[in-house]
Amino acid sequence: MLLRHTPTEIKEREALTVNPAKTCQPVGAMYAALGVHGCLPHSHGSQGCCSYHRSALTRHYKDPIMAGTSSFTEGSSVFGGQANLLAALTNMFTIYDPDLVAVHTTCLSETIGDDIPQIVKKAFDDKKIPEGKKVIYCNTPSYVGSHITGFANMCTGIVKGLVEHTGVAKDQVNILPGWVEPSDMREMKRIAKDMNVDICMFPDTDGAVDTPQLGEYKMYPDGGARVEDIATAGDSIKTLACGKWASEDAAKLLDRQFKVPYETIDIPVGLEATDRFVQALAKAAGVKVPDSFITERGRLVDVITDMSQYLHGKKVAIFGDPDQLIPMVEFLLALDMIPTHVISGTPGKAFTAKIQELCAEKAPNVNVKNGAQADMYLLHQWIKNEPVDLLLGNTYGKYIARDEDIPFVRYGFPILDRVGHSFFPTVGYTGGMRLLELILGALMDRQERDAPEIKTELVM
Amino acid sequence: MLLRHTPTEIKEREALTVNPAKTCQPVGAMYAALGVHGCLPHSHGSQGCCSYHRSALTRHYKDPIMAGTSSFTEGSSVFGGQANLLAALTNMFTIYDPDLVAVHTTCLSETIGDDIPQIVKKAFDDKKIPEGKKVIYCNTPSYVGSHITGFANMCTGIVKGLVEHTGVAKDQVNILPGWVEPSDMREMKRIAKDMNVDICMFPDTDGAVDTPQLGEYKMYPDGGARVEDIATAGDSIKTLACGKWASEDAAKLLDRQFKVPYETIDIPVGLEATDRFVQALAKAAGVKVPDSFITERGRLVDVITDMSQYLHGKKVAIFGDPDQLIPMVEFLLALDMIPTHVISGTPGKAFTAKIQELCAEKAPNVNVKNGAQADMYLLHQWIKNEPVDLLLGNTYGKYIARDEDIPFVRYGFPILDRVGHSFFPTVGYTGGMRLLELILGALMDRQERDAPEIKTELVM
Amino acid sequence: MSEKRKLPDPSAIKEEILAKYPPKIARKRAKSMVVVDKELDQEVQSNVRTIPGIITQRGCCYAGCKGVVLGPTRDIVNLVHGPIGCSFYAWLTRRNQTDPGETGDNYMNYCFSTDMQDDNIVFGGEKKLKQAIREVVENFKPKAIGIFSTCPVGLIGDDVHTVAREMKAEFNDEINIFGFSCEGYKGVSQSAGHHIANNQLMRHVVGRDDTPPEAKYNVNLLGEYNIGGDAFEIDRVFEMCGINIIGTFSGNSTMQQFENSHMADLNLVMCHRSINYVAEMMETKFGIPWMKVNFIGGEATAKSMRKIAQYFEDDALSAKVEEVIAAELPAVKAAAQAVKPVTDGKLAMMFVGGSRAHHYQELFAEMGMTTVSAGYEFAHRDDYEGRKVLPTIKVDADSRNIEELKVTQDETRYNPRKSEEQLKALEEKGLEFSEYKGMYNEMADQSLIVDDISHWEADKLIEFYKPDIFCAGIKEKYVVQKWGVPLKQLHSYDYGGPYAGFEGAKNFYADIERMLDTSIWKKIKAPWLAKTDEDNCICAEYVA
Amino acid sequence: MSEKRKLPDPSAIKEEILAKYPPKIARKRAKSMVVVDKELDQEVQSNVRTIPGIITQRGCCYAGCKGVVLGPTRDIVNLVHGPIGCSFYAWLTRRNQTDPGETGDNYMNYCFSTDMQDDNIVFGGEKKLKQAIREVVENFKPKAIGIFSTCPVGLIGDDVHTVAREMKAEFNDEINIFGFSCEGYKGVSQSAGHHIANNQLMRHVVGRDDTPPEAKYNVNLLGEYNIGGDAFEIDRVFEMCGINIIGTFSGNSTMQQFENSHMADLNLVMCHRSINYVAEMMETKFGIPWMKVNFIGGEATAKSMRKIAQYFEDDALSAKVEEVIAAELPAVKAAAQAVKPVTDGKLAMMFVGGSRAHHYQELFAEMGMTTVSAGYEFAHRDDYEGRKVLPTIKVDADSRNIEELKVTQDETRYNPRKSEEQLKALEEKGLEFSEYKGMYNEMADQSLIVDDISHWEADKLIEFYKPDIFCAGIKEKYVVQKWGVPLKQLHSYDYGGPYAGFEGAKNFYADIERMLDTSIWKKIKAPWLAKTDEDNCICAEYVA
Repeated sequence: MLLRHTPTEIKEREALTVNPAKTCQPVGAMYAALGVHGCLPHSHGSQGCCSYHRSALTRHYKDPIMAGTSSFTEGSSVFGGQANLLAALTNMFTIYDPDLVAVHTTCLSETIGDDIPQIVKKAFDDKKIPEGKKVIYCNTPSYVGSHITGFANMCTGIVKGLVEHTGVAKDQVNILPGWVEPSDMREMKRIAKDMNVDICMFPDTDGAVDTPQLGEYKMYPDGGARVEDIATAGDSIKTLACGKWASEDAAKLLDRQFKVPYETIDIPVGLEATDRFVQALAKAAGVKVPDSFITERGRLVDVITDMSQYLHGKKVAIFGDPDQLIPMVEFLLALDMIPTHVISGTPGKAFTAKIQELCAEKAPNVNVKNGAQADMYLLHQWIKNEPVDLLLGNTYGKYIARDEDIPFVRYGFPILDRVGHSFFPTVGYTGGMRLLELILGALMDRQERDAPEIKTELVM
Repeated sequence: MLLRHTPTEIKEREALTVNPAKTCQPVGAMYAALGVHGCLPHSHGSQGCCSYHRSALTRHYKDPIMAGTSSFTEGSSVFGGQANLLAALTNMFTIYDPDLVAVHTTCLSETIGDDIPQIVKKAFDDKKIPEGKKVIYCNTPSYVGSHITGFANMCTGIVKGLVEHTGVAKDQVNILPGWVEPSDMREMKRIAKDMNVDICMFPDTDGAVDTPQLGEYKMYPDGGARVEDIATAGDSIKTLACGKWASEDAAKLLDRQFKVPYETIDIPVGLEATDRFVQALAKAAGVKVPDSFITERGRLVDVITDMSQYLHGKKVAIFGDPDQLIPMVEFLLALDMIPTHVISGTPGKAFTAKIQELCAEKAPNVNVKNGAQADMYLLHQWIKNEPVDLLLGNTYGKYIARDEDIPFVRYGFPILDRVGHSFFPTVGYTGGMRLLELILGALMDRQERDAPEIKTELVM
Repeated sequence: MSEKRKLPDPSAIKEEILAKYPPKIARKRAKSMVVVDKELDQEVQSNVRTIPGIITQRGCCYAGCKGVVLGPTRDIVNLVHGPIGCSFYAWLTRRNQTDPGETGDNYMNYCFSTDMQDDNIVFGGEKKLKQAIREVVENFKPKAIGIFSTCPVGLIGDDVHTVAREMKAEFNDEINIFGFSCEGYKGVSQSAGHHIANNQLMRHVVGRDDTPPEAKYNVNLLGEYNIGGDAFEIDRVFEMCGINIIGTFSGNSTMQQFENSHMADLNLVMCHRSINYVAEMMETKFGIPWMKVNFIGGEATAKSMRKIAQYFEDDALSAKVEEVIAAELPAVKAAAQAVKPVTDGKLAMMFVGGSRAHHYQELFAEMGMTTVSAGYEFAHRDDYEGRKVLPTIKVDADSRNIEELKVTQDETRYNPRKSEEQLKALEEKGLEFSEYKGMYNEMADQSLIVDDISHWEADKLIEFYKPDIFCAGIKEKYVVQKWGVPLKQLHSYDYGGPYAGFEGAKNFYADIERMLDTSIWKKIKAPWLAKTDEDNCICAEYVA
Repeated sequence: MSEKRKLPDPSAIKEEILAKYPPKIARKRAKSMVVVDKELDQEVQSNVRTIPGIITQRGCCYAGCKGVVLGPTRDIVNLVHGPIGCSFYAWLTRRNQTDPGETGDNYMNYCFSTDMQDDNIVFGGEKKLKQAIREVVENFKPKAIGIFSTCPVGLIGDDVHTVAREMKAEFNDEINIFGFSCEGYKGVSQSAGHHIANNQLMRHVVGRDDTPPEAKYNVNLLGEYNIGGDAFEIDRVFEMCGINIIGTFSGNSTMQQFENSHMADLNLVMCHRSINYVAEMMETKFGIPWMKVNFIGGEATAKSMRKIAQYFEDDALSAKVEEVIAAELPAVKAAAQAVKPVTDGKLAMMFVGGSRAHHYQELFAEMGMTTVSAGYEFAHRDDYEGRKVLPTIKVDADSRNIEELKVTQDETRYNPRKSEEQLKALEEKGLEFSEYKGMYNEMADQSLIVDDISHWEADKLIEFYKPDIFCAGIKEKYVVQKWGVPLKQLHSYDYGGPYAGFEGAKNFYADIERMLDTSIWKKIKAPWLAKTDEDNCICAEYVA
């Protein structure tokens, strides 16, 4: 066994986390910053943080992930990181010539108490920032929340730093996509386009972390939300914030600061969340949903009606991030699958309540936990106590899947051992079909693997 | 073993076919006819043919497949099927009200020698065909060629029956997509659209055999090439015939009859075939290839560069239809995989020559055979003699895959035990990424299955 | 909703359906669509030609012949003489399960064909057929080879029987080689093929092995095809009761079982349509009585087992059977009760095959479901009205040329298992021999029987009945489901099963409950279109 | 192309690179970029701070400490005291393979953390750390627990060493619990962490078990991390030669091996940078001499094995070693020859770690490839220039506060394995003790050494050299490949390996040949853009 020390018996823990179902804030801030065109993320802390976050994102996307670091030494941690950040800003603009730098903090600079706004102001005052270049920032203390919190904080940082108030209303809808794949953001834009709705989407990592192989490296890829577009977000009709955890804060700020009303909706994963997304977008923009969406939707429904027998009643264990898990659990229920164990390391009371509400009718006994000690060690123990037919989660899930011999579908962050997630969306009706294909593939492969020769079926 | 009577030793056969890698003509004619909007295919022969073809297509698409039959009795086979066909036409137009009926023959009516043009003419003369309705037809003797031949013949039948010569040149390119999935036809249309090229594509089963679930059955779905559009094919600039086997005949007829020049190209499966498709389309329409295609292509190339280590040198056995196999083999070679055994039941000398030419440099020892006795029994024996790392083919391949424990990717017709093929294209650059995801998934799942715990990798 | 819905009168919809047809066709179809009124003891027109152009469920003679007895038999090579398609489409597409063990012969996963080409059509295919048979022997050395004729074979005059004889001789009678003249155009449906297959079975197989069985009670099971493992479950029940099944025609079957089957003392007929001939012929030739049985449904299974015990007139056996029923039936009834909250009062329609459309009504009834309309795909009048009508059935042109094999008492081996008196005595005790009462008599008044239903008719009836579930085959499945009505395939069981016997009944209950209780049916309509819950999907009101 | 290309003079490109920098930085970086001219016996500035904002390969002190000796040791629970990320990112991301057998302890697939929250930062985290340790014991009962400090720990004043002592006492000294003050900000790279780890290893582990080894020849392997199974292959070679490895620091390692490692008679150092301290301290404390070895490359492996045999001064052993080499080396050389048609004359660049950038040059040379430019990520001057410069290295502020553990002769257990005279004699025979000559001396003149290379520098050098292959880590991989230049990861081996020893060399040849021979590199440019073959991709001319 790979996880041979995981016992069936569950002991209460209050201090120890084993095999976390989350990581810390800065990587989220870095990912969000990569969703702005011409932006160089910067990690204000020790070198290790930046190296770790770049490595994690690089392995997940198999694509270049660039970022600077303040390279703290013991000295800086004693005297403060101002000198490092000032030097870093100068050097980055001189050597790497980004349009803007997006600074996020780390547990180190947070513990020291570096005042980023003041330091950045000084950098401008001291003319260390070239004409027309920008610096945005956010605080991402690693000891608060999770990687999702960091993403949310950088979204807020983007609003703070880039959105302007022109007063001229713009007939467009802001979409904060939440922490989703570039493929998902591309699909959301496709949906808006097919609905003839002008949108302002940020962050947008489409074309930023899934760049083409052209024989030539571009440090600032063609993708990413344009600074000038983001600037207009204050003039939009409305903001759709996809995912309470990742997007709501930025939406609230747009509301407070620029009077752009917002609606928090689920990331459009699965049938019903996509229905709500499409309708919310139509409502916000005052358009009718085009008939082509009835067809798209109908195709997804058709696959479900056709294949329901392979899904119905199957028990599922799933772990990941709240904004993904909520619509995914809703989708599983629409497939008559049974969410059995649900884990997220990301804190937030609303989560368990929401999952329980969704499962109340069809899976009242669902095990759900998030936040402190809601880790994959507990998930594994739950599975040992109540086995499941399918495991959904990031690459780390494969250790459990192998030990317990459970069909496994990779979903979430990070996916370190397969390709596809950055190219094919899991959002929208089409994304729902992809999820179905993956889930059905896993379950049907298993049925065939376990079938005795007598029961081998040609047609399924 | 499921195929326990298949010996390693290969004995020459000249009369016996075991586990065919083809079926007979009519099903192809039926599939092609379904690619015309408002068309009801009709099988002129015994009931069984129609029932079998409808069942096969239904299982492959998990969607309604409608067609009529002349329901031959012994009497009709003695006295000829004219009465049956006349009655059938009357009844179909009366009861099912199609815009047109597409008649294809069977070995029975062919052996009898029923003269379809004459019978159809009589039907019109006798006013059995309602005003404005059409009847098209083709001969599809089951004892000639294969299901692909039948598809090709109905394509020709469509040209014969529906294309008109208006003399008014039309700034459009005909695309004969060949026997591909509705998803593939949809993708080809998407490509043309993004290239700003007007096309006339037929047959087009997009929206015809992958219909949405709307709670209401439409006997004639929204999809399919429109009769009035097909009519204009004679006015087009050029015809791109995808697949020598499936599309060239119809293209030649368009040339002969309407002076529309044609170019026969491969179905755009994989990198290079898609390059040629895109360029041919651009050339035909006199447009530049938009930059977005450089990005699309670059994404595919990027996945290949990233994942090449899992593909390089892997031996592949593949069976199916010539038009698919040729570009697929070329794609496998571009991935540095080694086509090792290639089988198609469809005859045609050009095939083996083409495969050998493609493999000359990188896989000179490729086993390739098509036509008589080129069946899955031989393929299986070849595999027993020279094992492979991957098997690509239709659902019947899973019996070999299980017996020989070979990773298996479903590709071709029919796929009776999985979904996805009708929703996600395998053509174009995006289709190439899907193929890669499927192939990599199969190979990497196997690596993980076979890896001892010590060699289990988190990152791949 | 526990009380049954009163059946609506379908007369009006019947008229509406017929109105669409040309008059001649309307008149013909009217005779095949019967609004049941048992007072009238109605006739159900069946086994007549399908009208050209009508979209039918039916297949051909070849399909029936290949499918019925030898297709599901694992140790014979079934070589199809014809173009490739006929063999290709019959390749693993019926779910006859078989258990050859680790080493037993099993050709059922293979597809054999002469793949006729145009020159064979022009110059004849016998030479190629012979060579193909030689190659079969060279590659596989099977015990037996069956040759199936497809449409062109008869027309070009290939004589498969002569070829079979010659090849049998060429291999010194060591391989049992015989042919079937089952060209697709023969008869009006698969049924003709069943008949042809059964004739050849009697001619070439049954009776070749006189080895006396060791068991005390020996029977054959006729017309059971082991779809989804039905026969395995039935075997389980028989074994528990201590009754030996020599041969199952045809499921999990071998040539040897057939060759020895005439040593049984009783023939049990499941699918009357496809195989009653064999029962008849075995009685005439060997003196084996036959009874109709039904293992679809818990009660039905119990009833059938009791009848069998009764036949053998052995209290110990009857006691054993009661013991088994007592052990098995309660769980089945409990299972039926368990699904009723979902199934009770729901409506079913079924149009399939030659017996399932009848048998499964009982299974649905056990769940509290009502069959509002049903019909066979390839049955004859006796399957609807009962064998009593056999004498009155007029043989039309299409049936006339299907050989009626005349068998006579076997000089040496004829041995009536029961004397006339014994049989009469048993009949007085309620047993029925050589009898089948048909579907009609078990259908509720005002229910609608439709033989050889067409797409147009099915469509209209769905609109009219708004059934909760529709049973048919693969060609109908997605059409019906597009209406938002779940379709249960009764040929393939949708790749589930077994549904026979005690375990099977429980499986069926569970599958039907699952289908009726599937959430997606309520989510079909896009919410921005949905006005009221009620029109979310046309079936919503029933699946709620 | 069999003759080597003459190395181009990189002086101009060096200037061009520096020109982009602000003057102060240019001056500093200039000292770390050395155009090799061995006549001058140049100094390579290294182990100095990375300039803030420069995009570096380097990680932090914690990464070095966790990664180097205890991370790859399977039977200790490595508990990270800090926010979740530090532990999460170090979870299974280094490919240290380990073989615990069916039942042995193995915590390497687990990730343990105190997941510090803001209140721990405000009020201190010692209480939570203690509780976490209790929960580790309650859940896992490990032999040992290591506590790793992350950035905030030092700042808020949590004393992990005191906590370790107290908890060790709480569990009656039955569990070896100790801590590491390896906060991320310490030092200038992972190197500081290695040093801290090594100190604690000497303090808390080495020497706890005096069990005398049973084997005749006992050594330790230092600085071998069993990436991709390297250590397994080395073990194979040692076993064949009859030499026993007591402890490998650290690959496939256990606490028990370390505790007993002071009983070895010779220490072999693979990665000089990460672990030479341990070799030094073990010599001082226990009298064990150490030699630098290299198992990367067939010849290198043979050479190292010979040196070891020589050290033990036993002809039988030397004979055995020669026998093994004779059995293994020819196949390696044949493999090298086999790939030369593809590899010969090709150019390589490598920037990685603290020893691989040196060792792998030899492996490439065996394939006829030239290393035009190389550098370390976290090395010190002695790794470039050789230990002879140790006395002259000025300790700067960043290194000064990394503890220099002073060890002295162990009263009871100090025992010089060789007398001064013996060592001198062996040195005369060509052995070198406590010596490492560094990378510099093996690089060709006019090749370019770059320490702590930055993204900007790498980019420009690729443009200049157009290398056929580039070796670095995951952060560089896809950047370099976007240039059409294949990148070989020398940290993770791209999930391949082993590359050490005889088998490893063959694997490496094959992998490099595969990478250089991959077709896709020639198909990068869209054909409608491609003008000439030559610009199909910038590397085409070399991979042809």
